[in-house]
Amino acid sequence: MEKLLTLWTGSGLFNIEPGQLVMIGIGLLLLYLAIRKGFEPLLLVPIGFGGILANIPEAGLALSAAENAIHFGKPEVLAALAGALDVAYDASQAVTPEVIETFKHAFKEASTAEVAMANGLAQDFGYGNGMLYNFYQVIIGSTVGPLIIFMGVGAMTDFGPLLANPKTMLLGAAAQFGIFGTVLGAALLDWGGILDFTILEAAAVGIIGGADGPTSIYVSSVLAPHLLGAIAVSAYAYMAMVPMIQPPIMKALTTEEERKIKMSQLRPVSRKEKIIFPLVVLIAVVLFLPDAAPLLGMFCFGNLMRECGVVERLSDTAQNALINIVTIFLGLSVGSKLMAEKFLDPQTLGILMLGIVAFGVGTAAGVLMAKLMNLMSKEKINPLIGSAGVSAVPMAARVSNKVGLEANPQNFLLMHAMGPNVAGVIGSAVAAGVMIKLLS
Amino acid sequence: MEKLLTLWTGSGLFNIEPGQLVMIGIGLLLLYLAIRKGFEPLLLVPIGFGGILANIPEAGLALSAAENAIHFGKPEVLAALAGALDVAYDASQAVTPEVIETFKHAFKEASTAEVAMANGLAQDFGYGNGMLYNFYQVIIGSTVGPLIIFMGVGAMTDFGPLLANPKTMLLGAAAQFGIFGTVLGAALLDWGGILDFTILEAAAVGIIGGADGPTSIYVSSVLAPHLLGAIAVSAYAYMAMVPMIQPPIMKALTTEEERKIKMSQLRPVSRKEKIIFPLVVLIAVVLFLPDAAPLLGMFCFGNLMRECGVVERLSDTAQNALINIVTIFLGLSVGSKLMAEKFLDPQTLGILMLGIVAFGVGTAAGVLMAKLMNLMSKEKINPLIGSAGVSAVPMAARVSNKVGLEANPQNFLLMHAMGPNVAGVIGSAVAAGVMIKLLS
Amino acid sequence: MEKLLTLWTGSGLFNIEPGQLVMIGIGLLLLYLAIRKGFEPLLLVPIGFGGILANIPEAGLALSAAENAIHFGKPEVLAALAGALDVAYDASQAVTPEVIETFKHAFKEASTAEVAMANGLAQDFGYGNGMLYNFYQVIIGSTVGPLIIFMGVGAMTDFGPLLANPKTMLLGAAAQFGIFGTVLGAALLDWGGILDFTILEAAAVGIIGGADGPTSIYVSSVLAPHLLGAIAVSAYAYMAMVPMIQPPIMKALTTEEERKIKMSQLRPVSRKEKIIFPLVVLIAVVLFLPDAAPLLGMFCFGNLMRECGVVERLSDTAQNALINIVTIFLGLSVGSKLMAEKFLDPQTLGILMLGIVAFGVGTAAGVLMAKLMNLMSKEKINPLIGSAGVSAVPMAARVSNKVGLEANPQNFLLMHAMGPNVAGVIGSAVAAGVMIKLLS
Amino acid sequence: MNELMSQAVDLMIVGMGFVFAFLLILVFATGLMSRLILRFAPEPATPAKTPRAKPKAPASVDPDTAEAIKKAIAQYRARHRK
Amino acid sequence: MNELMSQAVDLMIVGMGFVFAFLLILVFATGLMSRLILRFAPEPATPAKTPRAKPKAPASVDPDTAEAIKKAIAQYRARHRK
Amino acid sequence: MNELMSQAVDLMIVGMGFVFAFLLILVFATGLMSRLILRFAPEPATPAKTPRAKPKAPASVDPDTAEAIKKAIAQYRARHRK
Ligand code: NA
Ligand code: NA
Ligand code: NA
Repeated sequence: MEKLLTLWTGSGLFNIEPGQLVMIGIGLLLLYLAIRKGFEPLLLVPIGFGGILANIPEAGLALSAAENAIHFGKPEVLAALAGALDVAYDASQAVTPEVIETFKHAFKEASTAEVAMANGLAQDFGYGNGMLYNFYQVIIGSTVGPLIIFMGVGAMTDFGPLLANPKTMLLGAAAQFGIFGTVLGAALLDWGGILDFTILEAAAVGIIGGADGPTSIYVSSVLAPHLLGAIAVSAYAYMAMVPMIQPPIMKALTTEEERKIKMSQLRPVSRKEKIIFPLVVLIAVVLFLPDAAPLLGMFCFGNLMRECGVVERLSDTAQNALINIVTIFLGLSVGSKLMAEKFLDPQTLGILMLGIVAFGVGTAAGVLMAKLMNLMSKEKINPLIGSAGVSAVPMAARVSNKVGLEANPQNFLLMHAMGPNVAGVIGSAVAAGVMIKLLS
Repeated sequence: MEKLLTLWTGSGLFNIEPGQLVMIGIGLLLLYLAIRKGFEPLLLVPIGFGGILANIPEAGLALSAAENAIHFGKPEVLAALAGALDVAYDASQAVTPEVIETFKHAFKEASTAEVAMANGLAQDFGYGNGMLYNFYQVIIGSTVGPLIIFMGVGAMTDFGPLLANPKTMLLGAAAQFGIFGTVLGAALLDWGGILDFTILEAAAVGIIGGADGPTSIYVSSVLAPHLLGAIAVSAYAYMAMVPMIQPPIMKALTTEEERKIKMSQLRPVSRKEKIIFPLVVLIAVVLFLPDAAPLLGMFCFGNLMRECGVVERLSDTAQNALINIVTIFLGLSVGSKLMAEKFLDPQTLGILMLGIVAFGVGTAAGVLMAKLMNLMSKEKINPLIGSAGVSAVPMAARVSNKVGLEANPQNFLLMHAMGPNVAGVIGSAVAAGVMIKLLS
Repeated sequence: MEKLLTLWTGSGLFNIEPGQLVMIGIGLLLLYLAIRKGFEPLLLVPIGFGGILANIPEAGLALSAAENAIHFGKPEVLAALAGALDVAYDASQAVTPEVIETFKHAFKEASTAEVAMANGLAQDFGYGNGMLYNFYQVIIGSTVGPLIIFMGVGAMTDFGPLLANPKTMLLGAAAQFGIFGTVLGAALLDWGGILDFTILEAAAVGIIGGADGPTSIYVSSVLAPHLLGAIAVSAYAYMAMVPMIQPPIMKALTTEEERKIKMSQLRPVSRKEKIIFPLVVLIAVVLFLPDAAPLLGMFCFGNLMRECGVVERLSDTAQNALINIVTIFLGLSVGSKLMAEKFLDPQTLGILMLGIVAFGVGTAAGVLMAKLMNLMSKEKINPLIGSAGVSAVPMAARVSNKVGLEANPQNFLLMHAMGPNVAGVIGSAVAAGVMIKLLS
Repeated sequence: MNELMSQAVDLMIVGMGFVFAFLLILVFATGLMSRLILRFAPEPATPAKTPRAKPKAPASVDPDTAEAIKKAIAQYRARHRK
Repeated sequence: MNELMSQAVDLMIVGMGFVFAFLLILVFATGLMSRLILRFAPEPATPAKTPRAKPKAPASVDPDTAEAIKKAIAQYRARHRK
Repeated sequence: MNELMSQAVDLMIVGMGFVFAFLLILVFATGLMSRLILRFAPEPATPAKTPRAKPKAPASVDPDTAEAIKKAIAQYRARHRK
């Protein structure tokens, strides 16, 4: 009977908190959006599922061994942890919620060495790191996951359209206004007393405007890991909603005439140009922004493997087995950051609001930049391809094409929009490097 | 000449112990069974080979750096380790076998922090972790290996037959009697003074009755890691022998009439049901047994990836590249637990004996449950599908089909047996969760 | 403005050192050789690219967290590290280049525990391990990378030709003279006062003569990690140059008559022989050279998976997804050892010189051994297949075939040369085991 | 009966009870789910066993074609995977 | 305007400036590279979009053949990957 | 001759000796194995080079078929790997 009691008091039904229920609902909603609505399913299926797993009561899948030990709060365990975490507690004291809170706080503030010691002690008492906690540490904590995804994206990217018309890179630069504009937006919310943000948090939120999943995860893992869940969900959700977000903005900022502009066919690009281009980007990184080296280095490496033609088996693996494996665990790891106590916070609402602003601002900036370039250049470009500069490859380029076809059924903008589209990836990575350089 | 002597005194021929010879023989036997007899080759080839590697004299492939340092027993190294492991020893003392034994024992009992310190010191003296030791720590010690396999199994599992006839799940429940009956059997052996088991060891041995490889490895790595080798070998070997173990029991417990029962064709199952089912299982885990969350969570995640239809590239990777990679290292890691001094123990013989009992009891329980259900329900089920409840997917279902065809050449039970077969996987994982909850 | 200054003083252009420029040039050269000249592209593309990444100024991609912290040299950080690394320094002292040098030196000499503590402290101050440093630790520092590659090579190796004519194994033995001859060469350079080598360094350099990439990386990571970059580059570059290095030596040491010797067709080899052969090799390792167990164990395991016919999905993964993934990170990790301050050293020049000597000596020894065997045996072998004993699979065997065809257009030596070719792999691994046994 | 025995008996009772309870709940939950789906979101049904993961060998490919294709695949793979 | 605001404004100015500068340099460097290649190492050009990574479905395979091949591939995979 | 020289000479003698000894033993062990298998467990022989791992391109597939198949494979992969 005592054992039955153990099972019952350890069950989810007995322990579940309202926040966890809400988060499980949010996880199911993400799965619904991914599966039925096709919202970036490759990431949102693992993220949504991971989010549910992270909120299973008592399972502690997203917690470290020490956090699990603190949660269960046995006096002798806490007494052992007290030494490692420099908390005043001995085993004869009652374990009140305040004591638990003190330990949790001390663990959050602990140094690397203290964390290691506390986790070791907790393991000696039979507690283990949660599965999702381990995934997060290995894949995101080490920053290796987003970088491998970026390598795979590089191996899938064709820079041909960009090389045929390099000046469209400026559209990819302009769209990064979405990033910095959002930082400003977060600062405004803070100024207005509506939400609190530090500059690190504001910058991490801003990266949503980069419209690039791995970059968002990388930057937020460096600048504000506690917001990673909300930022990644926001980034992927809005990327999926690009076909809804962008067209009204694009139409509002352009005339029917402009939307009908027909662009001349792109010149063919030689294999040599494609091979050397990633090296040119790399050299630019070497000379001007070493802090973008991990992201852009891996991206260029992936692209070089793709184009050089002599390592097809590596390129194939980078585009398939490797990126798929990492995607599974990256998604689950992001899900681990959807724990109720971290996610259900006014900041999350702010992040979701700012995210859509970010996409809108980036879209507008891209379109306006294209119009500005038309003022200064003879060879006109269709301003609709400016919106593709936000990245969200290849969705944003497809949106440009679709809106273009509405204005002129003979006008295929897809290839022209691919240039700013991939330039937007580079631009976001550069912006990420600048923010990491200046803030961390 | 001195160098020749070093080579000779360091050679296997000079150092090999009888136990190691026996274990190499057992490794070769496992390879023979796997390659010639087709005994679960995907696991038993790596396990057998790993077992040979683990028993190479002086190579220490399955030992940690500190254990290797202790094995070679240089006084100055032992003196350094003495501090970390809290052993009374200084470099001037003679290195007797007892001293070595004391160090080995101290290392086994050491805390996480002491182990880390001792391994660090040993590395400073030039000793390294053995290859298999590293594999074990990363793949099994972290529990990640069995979980990834389980995800892959989930991605390969079709719940269609189960959904068409959900009440066959009860057969999968009944067959878990094999697990708990074996725990009782181990307790009986202990009571009779024949072998010694703790309750943790008895439970770990019982899991063999789950007839599921990754579950067995997961549970024994948590409850009794020192028995993992024997348990995994026993589990996989008997799974391969299901076509020999089950039929006599099935025939003994059923009449010719019963074996001829023809079951109506299964109703078609919609895609939506298949997509939602893993989520239903997950919610049940959330509510009732959080301790089964890692195993069943990954299983359901794999199945959701398979069925949702929008992440086929992830599902494909989970079923192929990823599960294959993990299988290779999981097998070698299990092999690392086939070291002579750990495996050649009366307990191992007991585990092998109890293992076959486990399969027999599970089979019988499944068949009897089917007969019981026939007493209470109008729609008869063929009791031969009850035996498939032990899991051993898909072997046990095929056995049901084959024995059924012997009784009635027109009676195809395969699809009907797949229901209890996959239910058995869920049932074992639930049993695993209960045991971990109550004992660890 | 202050922020612009931060960007400028942190840029590569501001910080680049001549050595880094040279190394980036060398990285580009390696890429050129790999892509345009086809020099072992699977390894040299990642190595070359990794070499460029490692030399990006200020990015510290190949440095640990503590090394990065030391590089930036903030007084309060150095003061914290001073305790962990046992350096006399307090935060009020000026940070002179000598102080930085002292810290660097102390870190290099630090024990495992001190390194862990220093890295932990650096992380608390916001510094992180460089991406390439992490790759190196996981893939090469743990020795797992070369071993997985070796497993994959085993899974791709067909021992048929060797089994049909086992005595050609002696050619693979003779060619290892290239290894030990190079060790002697390094000792001579040291004796002559031209370069300094320790015996560990000399042995690591010698392994280039094994003409086998993973073996070279494995041995140098064990014996002399600081030379790994130069050794690996040298090994792969000369392997690619085998068609240029070998023919003149082969022709100089053989008469026209000898080169025309026609060898009888190889007997068919049964599947059983192929299955049992890797186990025979394994047993020989067990009995005679446990120190070769990691390398040859994984090699034989790969080959057994290939030949046993019951684990094709594992064999397929070992030959494709797994080896490709590891190759990518192994290459980048080797590249991390191409940092200017480590690579631009007279020793590197010596290593490049000795490398070509190694290949020449190995080639000559193989050819001469074949001639010696012809003196003692009735059944003549074409001495041109002796050169294939250096390994460099399958390039060296193709060279034997090509030179043979020049002498006699009807004489196809390819299959005959495959025997010594794969024997050379075993021979090098044995030599590696001997050197590790005697020296480490 | 020593302590281990009583622990094992306890474990069996609680364990089997729980396994049955859990799967019984699942039987009902699954049945409910299926009924809800059939009522509120019916769809054209598929056969109980979707052959997606391990497709069976079809009978309709004649051996010659199969052989030719197999070789072509080998050729393709040899060329593309090195 | 509080400190966060001024930091954000600073970040925007410096950040956007740098992003534009970096991509402008890249525009020129790319153009220069292309011209150098076209002058010193011209080659027979390929179309702007190489379809290597994601080959499109060609129209020329009739559905029956495609079906037969698909089955054969499934057969092959079933046999070889098991 | 300094110490390093004598160490290197030592290493060469012991090393080459051991490599030869090891491979000689292997020559005999392999020969013995082959004879034992041929005597006690003979089997229908296969050619010395099994083409399993890297199958050669066969001559018997005409280019048109090969092309059609290649496209079909591409189609298949595009559909199934996304
Ligand atoms: Na972007
Ligand atoms: Na089971
Ligand atoms: Na060699």
